[in-house]
Amino acid sequence: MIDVRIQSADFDPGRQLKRLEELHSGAVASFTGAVSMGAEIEAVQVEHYAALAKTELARIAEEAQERFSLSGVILIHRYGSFKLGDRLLFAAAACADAGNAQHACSFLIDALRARAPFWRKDLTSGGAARWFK
Amino acid sequence: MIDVRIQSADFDPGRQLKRLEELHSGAVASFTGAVSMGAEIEAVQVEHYAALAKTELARIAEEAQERFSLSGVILIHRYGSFKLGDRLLFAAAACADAGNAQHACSFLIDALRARAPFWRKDLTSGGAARWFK
Amino acid sequence: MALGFLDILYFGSFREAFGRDCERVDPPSHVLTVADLIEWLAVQGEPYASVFGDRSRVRAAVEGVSAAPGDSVFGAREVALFPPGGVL
Amino acid sequence: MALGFLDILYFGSFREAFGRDCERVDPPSHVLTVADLIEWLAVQGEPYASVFGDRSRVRAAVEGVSAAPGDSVFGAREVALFPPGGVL
Repeated sequence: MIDVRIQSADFDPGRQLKRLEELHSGAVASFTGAVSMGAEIEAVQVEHYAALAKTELARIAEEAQERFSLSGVILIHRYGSFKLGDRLLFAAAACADAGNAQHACSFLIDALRARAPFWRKDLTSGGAARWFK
Repeated sequence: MIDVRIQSADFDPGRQLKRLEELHSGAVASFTGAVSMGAEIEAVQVEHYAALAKTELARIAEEAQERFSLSGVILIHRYGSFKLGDRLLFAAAACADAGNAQHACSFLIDALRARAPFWRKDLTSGGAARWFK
Repeated sequence: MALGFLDILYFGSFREAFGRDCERVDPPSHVLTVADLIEWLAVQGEPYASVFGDRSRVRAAVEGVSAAPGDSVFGAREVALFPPGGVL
Repeated sequence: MALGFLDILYFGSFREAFGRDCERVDPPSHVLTVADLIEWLAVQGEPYASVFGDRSRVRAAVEGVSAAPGDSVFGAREVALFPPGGVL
């Protein structure tokens, strides 16, 4: 099972975990990334390249599934406007092997960071805007 | 925040994730281990050494928090009787750094496997019983 | 042989630097790869020179598929150029 | 000097092999460490010899705290002996 979603709407990590648990593979590893405190960030804007995001995230999920023998992969990446605490992305993997589930989850996050065509702009409380990283 | 629980009751991974998300650290990594399909397992029994489990799991959580600068750690380990799909354990970490959250989660699982005083006995559909590993 | 018109899409800080999200260009016939295209754009004055000055900070996609510097743009109708992304 | 009575707790396959979850023993005075205790038990016939035959498969805790082979059992009232655990 592979499910890749690119959306502005929020999602429920618990519900996504449940979908993977229902595969009865044994191990489910997940990662949720959100807008964190600190650095005086008031708001975050994320733009994306929709056509490329779709193909690239699907590729990343397929690579992970093959490489780590996963029974399930879920990737969710949001775009739009965010504030403190808002979820930005979610990656999760189900596998018979506990180590593989975790390695897959790390692979998914590393791949998203390196290849996902999403650009984040932070708006500080001082009114300044700066591109992330 | 450190929360370590040793219980026979089930738990809700989504609810636990939410508790860590509310720390607004940015990254939350989790792992859920359950009784998986295959190997003709009909039921699983897990016994534990309560006094040692309490001290050892608390130590593991503290080590992870210190080593990976975590803002939150949750460890839940169940004992008792289980069937296919039942959750056995849960580990999750919240951190400002995405990589650290994931490394902490792997550390927690590796440490549980090496040090948690829980013993699992598998009862096969053929009526045989065997100690796990 | 000319490539003909090519739409270039910009994202992230590139979009901001150019003040637009796309432009139609007509590159000369020696522009055959992603690297050639960037090379050619970089000599079109500012803000091109600044934006494309550090080639290691330029990513590309051809017809919506991720592309390396050596990949062909010959016959392509749409090439996207953008900085490295990531929200974490 | 004798240690006096010592309660030994067994878990997992050890409990099953011994058919009980604890026993009270009175080890000789030369038993000062976890390793000494296992050594002494291993020569008490079967099933001790079999259960403790492979020392690398024996873990211990003294008074509810994880203990290494060299750790003292002197004065302890309770020592647990068990195989490696783990449910995954």
